Amino acid sequence: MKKVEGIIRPHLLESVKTALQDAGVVGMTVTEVKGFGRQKGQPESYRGTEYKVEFLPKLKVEVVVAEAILEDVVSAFLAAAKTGKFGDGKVFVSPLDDVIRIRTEERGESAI
Amino acid sequence: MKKVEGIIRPHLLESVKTALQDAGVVGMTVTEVKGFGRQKGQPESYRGTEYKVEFLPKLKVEVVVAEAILEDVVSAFLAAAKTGKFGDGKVFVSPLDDVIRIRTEERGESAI
Amino acid sequence: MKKVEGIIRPHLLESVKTALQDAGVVGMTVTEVKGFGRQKGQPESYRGTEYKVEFLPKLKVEVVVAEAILEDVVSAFLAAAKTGKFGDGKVFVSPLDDVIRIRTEERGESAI
Amino acid sequence: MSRHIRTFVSRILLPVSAAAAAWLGVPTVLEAQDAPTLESTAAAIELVQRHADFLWTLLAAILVFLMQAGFSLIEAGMTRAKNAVNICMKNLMDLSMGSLVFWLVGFGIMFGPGGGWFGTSGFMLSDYATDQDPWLYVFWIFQTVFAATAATIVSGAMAERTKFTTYMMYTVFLTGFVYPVFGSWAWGSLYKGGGWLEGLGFIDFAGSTVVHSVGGWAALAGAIVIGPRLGRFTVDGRPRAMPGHNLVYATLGMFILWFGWFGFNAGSTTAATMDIALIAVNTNLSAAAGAVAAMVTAWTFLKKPDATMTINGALAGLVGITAGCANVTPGASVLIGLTAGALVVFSVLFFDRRQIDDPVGAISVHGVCGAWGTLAAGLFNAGGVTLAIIGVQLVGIVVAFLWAFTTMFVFFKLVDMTFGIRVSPEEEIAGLDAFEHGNEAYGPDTFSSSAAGITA
Amino acid sequence: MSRHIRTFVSRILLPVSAAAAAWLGVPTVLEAQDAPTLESTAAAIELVQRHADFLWTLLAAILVFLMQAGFSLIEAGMTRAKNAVNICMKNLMDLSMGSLVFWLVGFGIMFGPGGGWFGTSGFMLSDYATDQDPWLYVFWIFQTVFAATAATIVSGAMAERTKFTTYMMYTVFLTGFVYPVFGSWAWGSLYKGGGWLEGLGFIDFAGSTVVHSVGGWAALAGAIVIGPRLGRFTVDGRPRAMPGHNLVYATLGMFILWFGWFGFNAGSTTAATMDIALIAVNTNLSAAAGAVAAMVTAWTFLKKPDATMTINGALAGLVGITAGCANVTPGASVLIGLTAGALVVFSVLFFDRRQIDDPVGAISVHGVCGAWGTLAAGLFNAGGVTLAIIGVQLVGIVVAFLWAFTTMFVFFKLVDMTFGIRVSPEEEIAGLDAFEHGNEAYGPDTFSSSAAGITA
Amino acid sequence: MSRHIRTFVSRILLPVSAAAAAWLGVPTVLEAQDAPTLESTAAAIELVQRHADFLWTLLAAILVFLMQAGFSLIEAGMTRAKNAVNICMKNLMDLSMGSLVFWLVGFGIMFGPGGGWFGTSGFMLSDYATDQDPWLYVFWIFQTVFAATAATIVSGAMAERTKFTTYMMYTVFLTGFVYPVFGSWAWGSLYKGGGWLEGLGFIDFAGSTVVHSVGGWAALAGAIVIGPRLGRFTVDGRPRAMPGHNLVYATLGMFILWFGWFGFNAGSTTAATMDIALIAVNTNLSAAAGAVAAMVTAWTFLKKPDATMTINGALAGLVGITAGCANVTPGASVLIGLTAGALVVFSVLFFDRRQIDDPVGAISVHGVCGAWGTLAAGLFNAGGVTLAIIGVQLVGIVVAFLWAFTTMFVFFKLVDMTFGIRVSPEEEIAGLDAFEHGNEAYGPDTFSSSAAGITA
Ligand SMILES: Nc1ncnc2c1ncn2[C@@H]1O[C@H](COP(=O)(O)OP(=O)(O)O)[C@@H](O)[C@H]1O
Ligand SMILES: Nc1ncnc2c1ncn2[C@@H]1O[C@H](COP(=O)(O)OP(=O)(O)O)[C@@H](O)[C@H]1O
Ligand SMILES: Nc1ncnc2c1ncn2[C@@H]1O[C@H](COP(=O)(O)OP(=O)(O)O)[C@@H](O)[C@H]1O
Repeated sequence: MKKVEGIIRPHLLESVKTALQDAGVVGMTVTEVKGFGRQKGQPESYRGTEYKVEFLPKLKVEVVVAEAILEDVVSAFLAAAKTGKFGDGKVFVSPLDDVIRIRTEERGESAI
Repeated sequence: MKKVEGIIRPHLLESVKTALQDAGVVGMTVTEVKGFGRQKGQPESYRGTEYKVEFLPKLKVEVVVAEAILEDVVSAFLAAAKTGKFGDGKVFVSPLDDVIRIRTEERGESAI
Repeated sequence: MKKVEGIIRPHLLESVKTALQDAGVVGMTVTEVKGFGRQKGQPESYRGTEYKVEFLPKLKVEVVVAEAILEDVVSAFLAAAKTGKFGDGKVFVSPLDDVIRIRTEERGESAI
Repeated sequence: MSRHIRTFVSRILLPVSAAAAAWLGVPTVLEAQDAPTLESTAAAIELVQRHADFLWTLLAAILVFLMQAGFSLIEAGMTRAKNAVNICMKNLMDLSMGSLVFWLVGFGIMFGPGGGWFGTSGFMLSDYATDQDPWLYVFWIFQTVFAATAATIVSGAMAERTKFTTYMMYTVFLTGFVYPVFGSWAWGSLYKGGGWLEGLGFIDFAGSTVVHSVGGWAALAGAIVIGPRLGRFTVDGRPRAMPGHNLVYATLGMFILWFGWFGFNAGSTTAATMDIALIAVNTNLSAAAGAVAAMVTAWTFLKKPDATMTINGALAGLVGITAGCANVTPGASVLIGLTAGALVVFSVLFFDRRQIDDPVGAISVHGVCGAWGTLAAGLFNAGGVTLAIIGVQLVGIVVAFLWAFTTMFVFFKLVDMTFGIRVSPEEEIAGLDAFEHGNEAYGPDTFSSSAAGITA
Repeated sequence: MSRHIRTFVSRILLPVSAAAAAWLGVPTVLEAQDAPTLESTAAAIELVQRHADFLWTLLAAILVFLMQAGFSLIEAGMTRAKNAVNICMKNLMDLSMGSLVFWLVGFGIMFGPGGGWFGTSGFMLSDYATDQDPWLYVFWIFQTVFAATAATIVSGAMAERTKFTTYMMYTVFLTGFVYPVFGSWAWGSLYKGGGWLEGLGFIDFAGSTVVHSVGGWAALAGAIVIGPRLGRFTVDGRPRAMPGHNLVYATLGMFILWFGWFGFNAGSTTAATMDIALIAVNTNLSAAAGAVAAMVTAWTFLKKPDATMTINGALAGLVGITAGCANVTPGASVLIGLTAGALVVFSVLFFDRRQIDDPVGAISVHGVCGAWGTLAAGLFNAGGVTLAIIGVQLVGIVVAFLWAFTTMFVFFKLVDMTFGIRVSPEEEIAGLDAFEHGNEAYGPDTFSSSAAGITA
Repeated sequence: MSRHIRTFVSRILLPVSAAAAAWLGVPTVLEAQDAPTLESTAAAIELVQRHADFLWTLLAAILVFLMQAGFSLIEAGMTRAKNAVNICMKNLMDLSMGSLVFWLVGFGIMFGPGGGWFGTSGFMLSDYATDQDPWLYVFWIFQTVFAATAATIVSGAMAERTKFTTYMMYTVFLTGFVYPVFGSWAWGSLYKGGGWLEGLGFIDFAGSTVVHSVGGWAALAGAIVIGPRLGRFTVDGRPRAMPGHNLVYATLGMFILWFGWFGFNAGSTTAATMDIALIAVNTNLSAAAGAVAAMVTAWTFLKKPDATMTINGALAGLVGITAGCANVTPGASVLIGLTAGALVVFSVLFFDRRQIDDPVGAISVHGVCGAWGTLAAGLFNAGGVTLAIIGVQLVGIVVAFLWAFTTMFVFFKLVDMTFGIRVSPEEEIAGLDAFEHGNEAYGPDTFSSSAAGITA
């Protein structure tokens, strides 16, 4: 089992969700985050003082998946979240020891 | 050391917190997240257009624990967050290399 | 590659950001979280009912880094986020299998 | 409108008010054709004064009207976000349903002639057909916004757990029966009715009892019958804080209520006289004193100058001076306000301790301070105070409690046993907005931008 | 001001109004020096009535003024947070630019004498120099806030996607030309103009057509030309919900509009007469009925009592009674309101189905219900209804549509082809606040505290 | 109230105002019993005019009253969420404490007879006992809301860092001493006082200097003494943006202020005369011009049409026309507003550069534009301008600065050295709401639903 975290542009959530479902994902957890990176924000100004918003709104989509579909999930992110411009985001894959479904107390893959 | 992440129903935070404390946890970090899964939201309608809210409010409770109490912590989640209905959430257990307490610069288990 | 998560005091984000950049970090993801721990909140009262806010506002700063600069990054957190008072927060280091940059589909260290 | 229409309007619908064309420069309040006589001049003067009376009474009604917005804001602000739409809808319906019901039956019961217990005619503004006196219209609108105010008081006390349908039944019952019946006892003679209470010389100039206590005691009945919000009290009965979601709304609501209250009190002269000056001064001083007293009381006994208590204090001062605003001195108004401000804080704590859950403090502000204000109108009577006066005031206070609390308690119990009065725990936890209205007060912006996360 | 200044003011600038010093106790409306005669007394009475007329007209204008705040709140509340600043700025500019443009040209076109098609003099309040009649001033301010109201209707319908510069061109064009020209046809004779439509006996007391339909049809033209918001409709054309970000704002906005509407309708007498009573009663009953009817309709056909539909219903009732508020009975007002409330719900669904994206329902509330109200003013005419009356009303309704829709459609098309009317998709997704104004409505509090995350 | 009570009220407390019963249909302004004579008729006319004067003055006061809500919203909106409760409480206390203090001492100092420097009697409305003239009451309430306005200006400039206790000392000092003393110099003769400044013929009809500059210069003193907010300027002194947390509040606040300003300016006639028309027109045109000018200036020099600057511009236009609203032409008003709108933008940038931190721009809007408006009242004087007039205006401007800035600077310094004026850095970072009031403006909804995360 792996945990896949994708940092994406907020307005692409809908298409990412669909792509992930097509890749066999049934559940996911989404968090509103602020991203800092190469992409630079629209320079804003408040009462004459200019400032750059360096922390831009992003969404973090977390999915726990079985090894089997890992690659499909990664490709789903690439397919649905890519615009080719700075700020598309990243996908992080990390190891996971165990998963438990609270409702049924199932453990492991069957709990995903 | 392990990191345990529990996705729970927001209104159960209080009981989960107590259960975790009983299991020996002293610190935790909570994030407001939106969950997508088997549980389906209350169908809403705005000016005549129906829609289902697919992303439901959940809380992610992160706890870093020593192997020793891992199982107690997992059971604490199961005991306090379970209603038996769709949407109770999941518990994820993942490996952790190191922990540092910023205030004291302690590292490892003693920093938890 | 490692994932470093630092839980810090919200108002120190600016200095932590700078310290991380000096350590060679180009990107990071920040989440508003609520922290529970040794630090106790200012007791509040609403219409005569006292209560302690136990979940205090914190920021979680996530950085994925190459092993090479791991230690510098950890020290950056310690240097910039430390006040010495309860509530300074923690740094968690965890393993990471892979990173993909969505925009370019690069994988591994080059994608960080 | 064209000149054509205007005169047309006057001719067809309204008693000749040639003045309507004053700005056209033609003489108007006097019949132009023939030379003015002393009599015609005298009549013209009365007419102009009458116009001023209409102006003031209507403007006062408009000010009171806005109090609905004030109540919506204060109630929404002192409760949780997940129920904000429901609160707003309840206030809107108090006004809308209330206006229709008061037009259909309420006004007739309150101000129609009747057997002394309540009026039995004058429904649907029918008196206009017989009298042709437009005064009925301006008086009706002034009284209608008062009725809506009484109704809306309950909304806050029963917030965050009451079924929307049940709430609307309540609104109809209060504005159509409970409020007008009591009103006929105290104010009936303001139009064609006449009640036993005013007959005794009961002093309640603008409604500390008639409007506020009646609403407050109805709120008490409701809060008791429906019980506290989930989690409001610990198992062992200690109150738990349940902070409102927007104190800026609450503050704005309070300012709007204070603003409208000038119309509420000074407008109750329903005449453009010099009396309005003293009334406005008293209203302002009492409100100011109430806010300061509540803040100091909270600071002293609850450690901090709590904003919600201070806001309640300003309203307590306003409710407190409502009965006596025209017959006490400014100095007395300050004392009345100070007392009300302190009183409201202890009252809120008292009901908390009795585990009666009133999210906005409506029972304390309107019920308790309404009673205090009615008593104070006697105690500080500038004309001097006698045991008789105090006695009558007490009778009014007690009767208001018995009438409003009992009828509403029975009503709520019956509704509870039949339709059910409270939403399901599941709904209460998720919030009434989603279940009752299918709305959310605050759109999940990220999740709605380009309608992501939503499937039609 | 010191006595010195006041009399100075009166002497220099204004027709002697000695009454200005009334409160000093000296006789004022009558020349003190010589004994009163019947004639001087009569004149004095007229003067006092005239003062009352000024008072009422100005106060009504002030009430209408606040409707700008109501529109801002309702529009901001029913759209998304990322465009809230832009909505507010558009409303502020409707008022500010509108006031200046209406002063420069609009008023002259609408109320100046002219060849029957529109006025051609009286720009920049120039008539005061000739007439020395301050009535011009009070009439001007009353008409100015009406013009601003017409302009602001469009802002909601084109929300979340219109270029700010383009919007301002529109505002100038509507308040400077489209609105005043039609206004001159229906209301010109209220001052020095005179139009063919009022000549036919067209009944539109306070502007269901002149103000609301004109604004509503302009909104329709705009919504069609600019097209729907990104993601508002699925590829196969089904509407997708795009919830507003704050329904408490929307509710407050609705209450403020209702409040201001009393000035809008009753103030249209522009005279302190008894007529204002009936008008206010009708206004309130129709609004109340509209809210109830819309809620019931939504409940029946859309399963839940949707708050935004109910809010639209109250406004629909207000727009519906605006034309006939002075020539129908209270009972008729209830019917007019009920119909408007039901109508607005179906109208909103209709435009949704036609894929015309109107985030706040402005087209349905102001355009459709404005037409209904104008027809109803004939149908329920207390003076009796004839085919002739209905015919004239229909003429007015149709002409308003043809004039406002056509001129604005052409205008928007031209602007679109030249400057472009719509922001870039990138900007629309990020929100207009950041791109058009460099602001955010809701400061990222964490990220701004001690200015973290910000580099000067 | 019952007829009984009304006449009772009149008899006991107020000069006979039989008109109070006008609506009962009985003749009232004339003594009914005997036939009208020319004299009685004349007296009756004066009485009706007097009623109109009371009406207008009270309604204007009520409009000005609501400005407190406007200030609360604009200040809360342009600062950060963590201090919103504190801002609201400060505004509420300016009004509440201010009303009490102005009743106790302020009014007497400003309008009581005295040695020419300030009044020394007439405290606690004591003059009523002697004169029995209710005019005192209506005049008092009008002046009280003015005093509260002056006080509240400072609240925004010192926002987000001032101790609540200290702030209340300031409020008492300003409304009880600084404001009334200067007021007595310029406006004393409006009642029983009389000042040297008005003696020179100083023109400040509604208070550009008396109210706004005095408040603005007090704000400047406060902002200097307390210093900038943490993080507002970089170590090398460059300003850093600290965006307000809700620009919708700020916009609503601006509209409410504009609304109230009609009462502020036109109400300053304190009489129902035709003068109010021109004053309202000038007020509206100047505000509109101010908004447009500020927007254009920001667009030109700061790249984008910044909403907060535009809002400041509207207020700048209002402050600018306050002094001359009754003695300049509409055309001049537009010029005054345009200038004020441009001026305020540069002024805000200027104080930023001097590292004087004024979160809402109060110093620029009220201080700077108040001075400009006072000068403009002379420059554009419709009665013609002379060096003498300009001279007097300049004297007033300078004296206002010297008096208000000096007294307040000393006061703030003393308080700082004794009690301390600023909260701890820890508190400033966490927000004043939690530390000063134990409240949060926006309840942590998730964490409060079913009171989770909270232990009683
Ligand atoms: N090293 C990193 N650790 C954590 N998050 C990162 C890292 N680098 C980038 N991100 C996240 O990815 C987002 C996009 O990165 P950015 O450099 O702006 O564009 P791109 O990924 O296209 O190069 C950032 O906003 C941030 O949220
Ligand atoms: N594969 C997954 N990866 C990440 N989060 C998940 C996953 N599956 C479920 N979740 C989280 O768990 C929550 C509950 O899951 P759901 O399927 O709705 O009910 P249940 O867990 O009772 O089957 C979801 O809202 C989501 O936040
Ligand atoms: N075991 C833990 N797991 C996850 N987060 C923790 C843990 N312990 C502490 N934290 C986070 O670190 C923050 C600071 O911890 P706290 O105990 O309050 O002070 P300190 O770290 O200085 O001892 C907490 O608010 C919480 O967010």
